[in-house]
Amino acid sequence: MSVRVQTEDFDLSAETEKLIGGRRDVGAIVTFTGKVRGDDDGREVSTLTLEHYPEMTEAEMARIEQEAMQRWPLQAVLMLHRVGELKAGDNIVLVIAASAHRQAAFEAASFLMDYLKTRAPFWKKETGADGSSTWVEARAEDDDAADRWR
Amino acid sequence: MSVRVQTEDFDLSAETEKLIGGRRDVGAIVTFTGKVRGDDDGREVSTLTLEHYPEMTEAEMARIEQEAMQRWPLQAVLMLHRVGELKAGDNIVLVIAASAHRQAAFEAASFLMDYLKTRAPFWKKETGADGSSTWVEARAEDDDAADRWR
Amino acid sequence: MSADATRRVRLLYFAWVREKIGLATEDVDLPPDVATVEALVAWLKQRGEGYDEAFARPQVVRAALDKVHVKPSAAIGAAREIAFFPPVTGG
Amino acid sequence: MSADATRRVRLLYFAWVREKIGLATEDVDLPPDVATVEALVAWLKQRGEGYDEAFARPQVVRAALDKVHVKPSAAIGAAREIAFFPPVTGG
Repeated sequence: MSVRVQTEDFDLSAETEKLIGGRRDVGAIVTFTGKVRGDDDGREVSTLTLEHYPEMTEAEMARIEQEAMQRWPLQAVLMLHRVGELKAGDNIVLVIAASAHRQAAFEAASFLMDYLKTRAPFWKKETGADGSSTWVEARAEDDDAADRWR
Repeated sequence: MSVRVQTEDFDLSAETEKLIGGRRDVGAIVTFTGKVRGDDDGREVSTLTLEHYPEMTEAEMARIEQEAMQRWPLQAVLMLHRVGELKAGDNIVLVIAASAHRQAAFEAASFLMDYLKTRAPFWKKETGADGSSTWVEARAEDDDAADRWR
Repeated sequence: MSADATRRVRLLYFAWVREKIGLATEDVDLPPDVATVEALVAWLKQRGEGYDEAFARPQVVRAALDKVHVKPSAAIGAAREIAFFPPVTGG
Repeated sequence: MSADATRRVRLLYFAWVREKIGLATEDVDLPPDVATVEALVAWLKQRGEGYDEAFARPQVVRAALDKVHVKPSAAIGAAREIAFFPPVTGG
């Protein structure tokens, strides 16, 4: 299992290969990539700034991974989150879950994202095309999604 | 939307980029990669041969994609299946679902795999380390998984 | 075409159905009384040992008419291509 | 350390909590009667307008003690680092 916070972009194939390349016991790999949308419910977004709480982010992501490893028979897990200034179309987050069978991989990846969205200390600030900035508000449906796993 | 049957391997990043590169309206991309495991419930697998029903596979995969597009707000979908002779660790299948939000992408990718597994006319033959061959049997749990979506 | 004329159709076999029958494809003249997929299976079973073995558990073998999944009770109708195969195992 | 001694802790603020307070981090001497996270919030609110604004809806602001999420009622105990931030919005 592995967690990372970085400013640089990531490559889906390279990260997957690094995580499970050469293994013969992995039958199913689910990846989730989150990207900056150019339009957030009608508001045009030119940049998105990701702030985080260094050390706590890694600690919290490690706790989330640990919980997933206890719930599902996973062979490998990666959570990678970018910080800093991003623009529309850029990658924000990558989650990879690998298992022998597909259901565990799908459920674990979905769980990891739900928990990441509600527990890992990241905050998004949107800057619109007009230059004005606003902090993205947490969504109740993200809490509901995380509550599914209790 | 896009379906493909091919003997060649595929690259996760290249396929994702080809499908949604440059788009600013995609917020969530879920990929599923299925791989040949070296061990199928205790039996060592040296090669896996994938047979299919040409034309029907593409037609059925297109119908499955169409159904997913009707059920979820998807911006792009890819289903790619390899045929021919594969070995342990090789890629078999790739599904990509892209949406504005993550839940649609997760559900659609999971649905696409469940339907692919029970409806697309592919058959697997395993050749063991001892040279003996056996057709893989369909699993009741795959039918159950597909039935979830009815 | 009169009601009791035979009609030529193409049959396709896949995976172990193909192996047991020993053919991947063949063209046959359908007798006029073979109107459904299950009637075709019964007719094929009498054509030889390989067919009989392939359809030993007819409920296990799946069928498609012109590349669309159908149930055993489906009418063959005007289909030109009829395929028989085991439950699929791709993905 | 006697029961009524002050104790130095580091406070961290993130996102709009940081912007309203105008500081990312500060070291403060915790009065002995400030034993819980919510007591600390009440104490901070009296330190100035920025703090008062940041904690205007105290139930919205989240807290962590030594990098672990806690509820407002949590005892500060021996924590060295106390962070306040809005609900998280990563992913």
